[in-house]
Amino acid sequence: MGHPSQDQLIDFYRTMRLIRRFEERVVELVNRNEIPGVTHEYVGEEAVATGVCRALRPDDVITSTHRGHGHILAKGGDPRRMMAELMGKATGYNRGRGGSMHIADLALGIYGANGIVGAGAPIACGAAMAARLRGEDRVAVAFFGDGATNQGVVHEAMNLAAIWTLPVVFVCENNGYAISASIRDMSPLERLADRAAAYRMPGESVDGMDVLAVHAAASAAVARARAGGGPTFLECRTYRFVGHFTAEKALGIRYRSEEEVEAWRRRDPLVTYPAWLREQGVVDPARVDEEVEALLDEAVAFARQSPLPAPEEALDGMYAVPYPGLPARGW
Amino acid sequence: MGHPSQDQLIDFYRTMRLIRRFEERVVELVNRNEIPGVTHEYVGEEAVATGVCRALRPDDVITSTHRGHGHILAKGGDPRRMMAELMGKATGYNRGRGGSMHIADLALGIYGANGIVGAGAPIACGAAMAARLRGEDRVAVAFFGDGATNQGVVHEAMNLAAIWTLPVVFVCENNGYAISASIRDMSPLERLADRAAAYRMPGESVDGMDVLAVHAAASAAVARARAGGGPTFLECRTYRFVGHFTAEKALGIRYRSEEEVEAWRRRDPLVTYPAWLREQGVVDPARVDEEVEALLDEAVAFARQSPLPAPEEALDGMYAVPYPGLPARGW
Amino acid sequence: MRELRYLEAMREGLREEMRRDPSVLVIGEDVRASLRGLTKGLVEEFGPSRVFDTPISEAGFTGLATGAALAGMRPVVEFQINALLFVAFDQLVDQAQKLRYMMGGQGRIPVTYVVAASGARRGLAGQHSDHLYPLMVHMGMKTVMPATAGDAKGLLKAAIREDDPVMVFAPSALLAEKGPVPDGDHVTPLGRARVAREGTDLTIVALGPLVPQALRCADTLAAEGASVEVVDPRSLLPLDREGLLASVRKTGRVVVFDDSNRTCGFAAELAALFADEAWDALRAPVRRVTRADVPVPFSPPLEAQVLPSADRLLEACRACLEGARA
Amino acid sequence: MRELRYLEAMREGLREEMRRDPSVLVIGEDVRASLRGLTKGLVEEFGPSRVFDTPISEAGFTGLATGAALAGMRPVVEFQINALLFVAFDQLVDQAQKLRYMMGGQGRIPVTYVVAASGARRGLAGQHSDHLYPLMVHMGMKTVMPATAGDAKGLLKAAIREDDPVMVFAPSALLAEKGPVPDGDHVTPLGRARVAREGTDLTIVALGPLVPQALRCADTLAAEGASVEVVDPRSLLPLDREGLLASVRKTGRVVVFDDSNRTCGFAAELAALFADEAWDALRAPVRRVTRADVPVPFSPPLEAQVLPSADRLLEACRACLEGARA
Ligand SMILES: Cc1ncc(C[n+]2csc(CCOP(=O)(O)OP(=O)(O)O)c2C)c(N)n1
Ligand SMILES: Cc1ncc(C[n+]2csc(CCOP(=O)(O)OP(=O)(O)O)c2C)c(N)n1
Ligand SMILES: [Mg+2]
Ligand SMILES: [Mg+2]
Repeated sequence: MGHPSQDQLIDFYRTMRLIRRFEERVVELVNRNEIPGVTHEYVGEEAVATGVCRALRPDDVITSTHRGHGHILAKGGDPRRMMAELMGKATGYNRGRGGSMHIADLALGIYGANGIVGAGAPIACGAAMAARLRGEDRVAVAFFGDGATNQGVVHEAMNLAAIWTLPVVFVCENNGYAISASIRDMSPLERLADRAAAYRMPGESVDGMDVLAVHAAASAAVARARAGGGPTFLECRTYRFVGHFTAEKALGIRYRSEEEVEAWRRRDPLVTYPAWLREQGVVDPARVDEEVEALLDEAVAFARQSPLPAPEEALDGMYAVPYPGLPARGW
Repeated sequence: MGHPSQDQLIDFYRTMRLIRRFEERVVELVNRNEIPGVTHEYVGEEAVATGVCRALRPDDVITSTHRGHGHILAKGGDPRRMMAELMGKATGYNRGRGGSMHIADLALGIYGANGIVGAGAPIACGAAMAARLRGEDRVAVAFFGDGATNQGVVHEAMNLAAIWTLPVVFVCENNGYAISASIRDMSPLERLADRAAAYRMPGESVDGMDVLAVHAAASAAVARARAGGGPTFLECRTYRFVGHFTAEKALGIRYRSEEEVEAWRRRDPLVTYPAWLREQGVVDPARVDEEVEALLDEAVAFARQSPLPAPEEALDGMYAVPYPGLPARGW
Repeated sequence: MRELRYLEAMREGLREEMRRDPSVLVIGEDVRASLRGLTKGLVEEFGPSRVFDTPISEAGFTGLATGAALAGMRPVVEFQINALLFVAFDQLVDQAQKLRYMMGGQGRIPVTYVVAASGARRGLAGQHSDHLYPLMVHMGMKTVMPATAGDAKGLLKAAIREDDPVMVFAPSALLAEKGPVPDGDHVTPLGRARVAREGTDLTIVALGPLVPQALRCADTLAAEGASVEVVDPRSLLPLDREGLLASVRKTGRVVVFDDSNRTCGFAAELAALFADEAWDALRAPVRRVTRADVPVPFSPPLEAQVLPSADRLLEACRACLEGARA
Repeated sequence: MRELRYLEAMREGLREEMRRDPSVLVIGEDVRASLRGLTKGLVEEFGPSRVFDTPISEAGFTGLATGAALAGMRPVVEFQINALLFVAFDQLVDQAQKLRYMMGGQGRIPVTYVVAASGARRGLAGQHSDHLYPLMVHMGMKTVMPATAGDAKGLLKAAIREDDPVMVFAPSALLAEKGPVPDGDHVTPLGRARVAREGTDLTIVALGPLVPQALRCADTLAAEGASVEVVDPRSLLPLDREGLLASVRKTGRVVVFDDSNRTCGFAAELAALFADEAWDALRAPVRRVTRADVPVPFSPPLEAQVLPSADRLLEACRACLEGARA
């Protein structure tokens, strides 16, 4: 892919800023009870989704996680329909059926956030296999966390991708914790990318706070996959600046030191990257910020104005081919 | 453990011979319909169970597989009660409820054969954890095949054993195939023991046709586990001389070349080892063979003479604490 | 009509669908060598890019089939035994079955799962004899269990063409049974029960491997002067509620003869259906003859005690016909 | 009597059992920090060799608990949500639950599983709102679902002392509810239903999170002149068949108000039980009010439509009391 162009460099910032501000607005809306349920914010990890998804084509596929907003925005998801989904509106991506943990847009190759840790990995393999069998050169990316590396199905998926040299990139977002559990305690490995050797696939570990590093590593892995070179395991070392989910504060559980959080916050890509852009004289981030706010204002307005789905529709959409009496109602 | 004593060397042979002849009789009895259901014979792999279980103490624990007769005999299982179980008799280890795939003797630390590939691995970890918590220095061995290395729960078990430095030895019996599937096609690894590195545990690969090599490697792994040094992955390269199960012939499926089978048969431990013993002038194998036949004659006679369980008992034994109407009967 | 064995008919149906639609793939353990016989000859005819032997990674290849289906393929996944559904359970009921609804109706997931040797067969014991269709229907997965060679072909073809996940249970006990199979493109639509024998005094609803026994029981009762109707639902979800209710409303008496565990089993659902919607017509309590709620034991006399038996069915039917308690 | 919140009462019961028996361990995700609150303070009191945070390896640590139990420990395994049962399904129903029977009655497997935030809670959507007790009882696993603070403590303590695997469902909807909890060693035996309210005209069998709604419904109907009995089975397996049958035989009318999916759900089992064994006493069809068979949707109006509702219960009860069809 070579070096990112000026436009790409700006686009990286726009995307990261969009994710950050989207999440900050989500937190407000959750606290105002405009968004029900549970949301897992991506704050701090923006460089990962951005660097990876910007290495993809629109027709490439991703499978996401419970912490999916960043992946979906970076893959081109529409903030309006995302916000509407989070508010449970009929205009949302999932017509209100899914909420934060299930947002999907098959047309954009977004095969869904997923509420089950690790579950997206084999699904990504299947999308990659289909592409191969149909003679298309599409690639699939499976996003998952450090905690997910201990879920059996993720291993099974990596082995399947390896033996069939499927065009998959396994992106491990190592933010150091699975809720309260430190990966230091949950894996004997210093470097999670070393898991790759068990499947004879390349295992890289990059600084997940550096969008350029992530983009370069992801571009190489995607190119290899597209060229028929098979899967890669890409560990991105990152951190979440916030709780596991919005409600965590209320629980008052503690598992990270202030110092640790502070140390990582000093590497905030939303501070370091725009500073670098300014140095390079590439762009005045302020202008981008305005665009982003406008986009998000519109998204929130759109979501608020949208209607809730009609209760009578609650049983629609389960089956592509419905039958009388199916799905069974509860009375 | 140092070098095996004369008695041990003889005992190795007796055990391997017992397994081989036990299995040969099982095949006859299956073909005569005296044994119902499905049995998976251990013919060709005797050196593995023998070398490993002879490195264990009576109070150590093993979890076995669908191909369990060899493990159970080597761990001290009573051929009479095994044969009775295989015939579905009331005097069998499981009172006729289990059959070949479920034989267990908790008193001997045999936590059961298992019909589900890989399922025994975490159970072995639990036994090891209990020993540790109770301040006992017992060790647990999880037997599983090459095919099982692709089952997610086996990875989860290895990781648990690694992070908690549990006294477990993961013995992978690599006989090259999972039914018809060659491990060459099902894993990208040349050496399955390389999976161990993903859990930062030692991974050894030994000649599974050489009982002395297996015993030496197993003894080292067991000693390390007992001393608090944590788990080991021990690959034993072996081969099954027969079909996946007794009925395979009837299916007429083919997946191995005659040459390959012949090449391995030439390394038959029941030929090479007694020859070596003779050279060393340790023992006249013929005498051992007679003892073994006598033991098996008695086992078969015992099983044949034993009564079938009474149908009325069919619902007993499911719960340690029964309740009226539980388990529900079918009418 | 020509006669085929159940398994042959099913294999013919699979081959026809693979010829008809290049997006149909076969994925599973030992499907090239064809341990179970369902896929025999397929790799020879269609090649290795249509027939995939998998590692022992059921959750993995089940999820892979879901992803491939979302991306336009039509996988047929073979499971060698029911227990494999346990290992792949999340990917089956929590992913493949739920995704479309959770995505708000986006996409299609046309995956067919076949348990190619389902239920008990002499001596397979506790982990190789389960019959798990109640778990699948409880989670909303379309599920069929053909009882004849004709339906084995017809329902498998319908399942493969269905644009949703469908689980097909092929009972071991029936695989070698011969039966008439129509020539040509024989497709049996989902959601229609089959009246295996007509009668007026009592309805036996019999599932899969139990249908032959139910028919023999009906003969015995006929000799005793009772006219017994035997209905084979064959499509468990969607279920032909109207067809089943019509039979029970006609006879006023019903015994459900089911091969799943008793508690919250398929017989429970049918009994609940009849006790509500056929209430006015019922003239006797709704009886269930099912498995006992224990793993299937190995030893033949124990196994016979635990599995649903023709004798118990006969007892239940007689009691029901007397309108008395057994 | 002192009042405690449901979750507090449960935590107290767990702490008492850990003090009483050093072989009781806690295993699960985030149990030291106690995401769910059930295990709060335990690692501080009992130390790290009694309370184990696990990796995200549900099948693995479920199997580990089985092995530890066979070797003499008494693990309490916490699952954060129902969906984790899917991931660990083989180790739960095909291993822990089956092993003792398959081994011919050898050994004991005293493991308690607690789903510490079970069922739906506003907006948790399709994979975090399931209520899977029908799957567990179908596979023969002992299962309880306390509906009150007192039973939350009493049934958890009984489950921990039981020498078999027991699954405990603690409904999210009830965790903050206050209720009386007897002092001292309060143990509620398995297999006994609780009559939450006495009545003579109609029985509502209400499950777990639905009990409070059922009681309100009974009030409403009382105002309309009907005397409604509300029974909370609380122990689903073993089930207090006699207790439930006694109520239904007394009232002759029954509505089952269940929080699981409809098809082959728990309500189906109860309806089948009544339609057979309370047949002579029944004066109206057995009605079920349950979840619809779809994943729980996210959006509040959709969610409300899919979950069992008090309005539907009221309708069903009125129809039942008229003896007419709804
Ligand atoms: C299979 C499974 N186990 C447990 C959970 C509960 N849970 C949700 S998120 C989470 C932590 C995931 O950690 P990680 O994979 O590192 O992702 P992160 O939250 O750090 O982005 C857990 C345990 C779940 N949803 N699915
Ligand atoms: C989880 C699971 N998947 C599939 C099967 C069916 N099956 C039984 S044995 C076997 C092959 C096992 O191969 P391996 O682990 O190498 O052991 P081996 O038979 O070679 O000793 C398979 C696929 C099963 N019993 N359990
Ligand atoms: Mg993490
Ligand atoms: Mg093998």
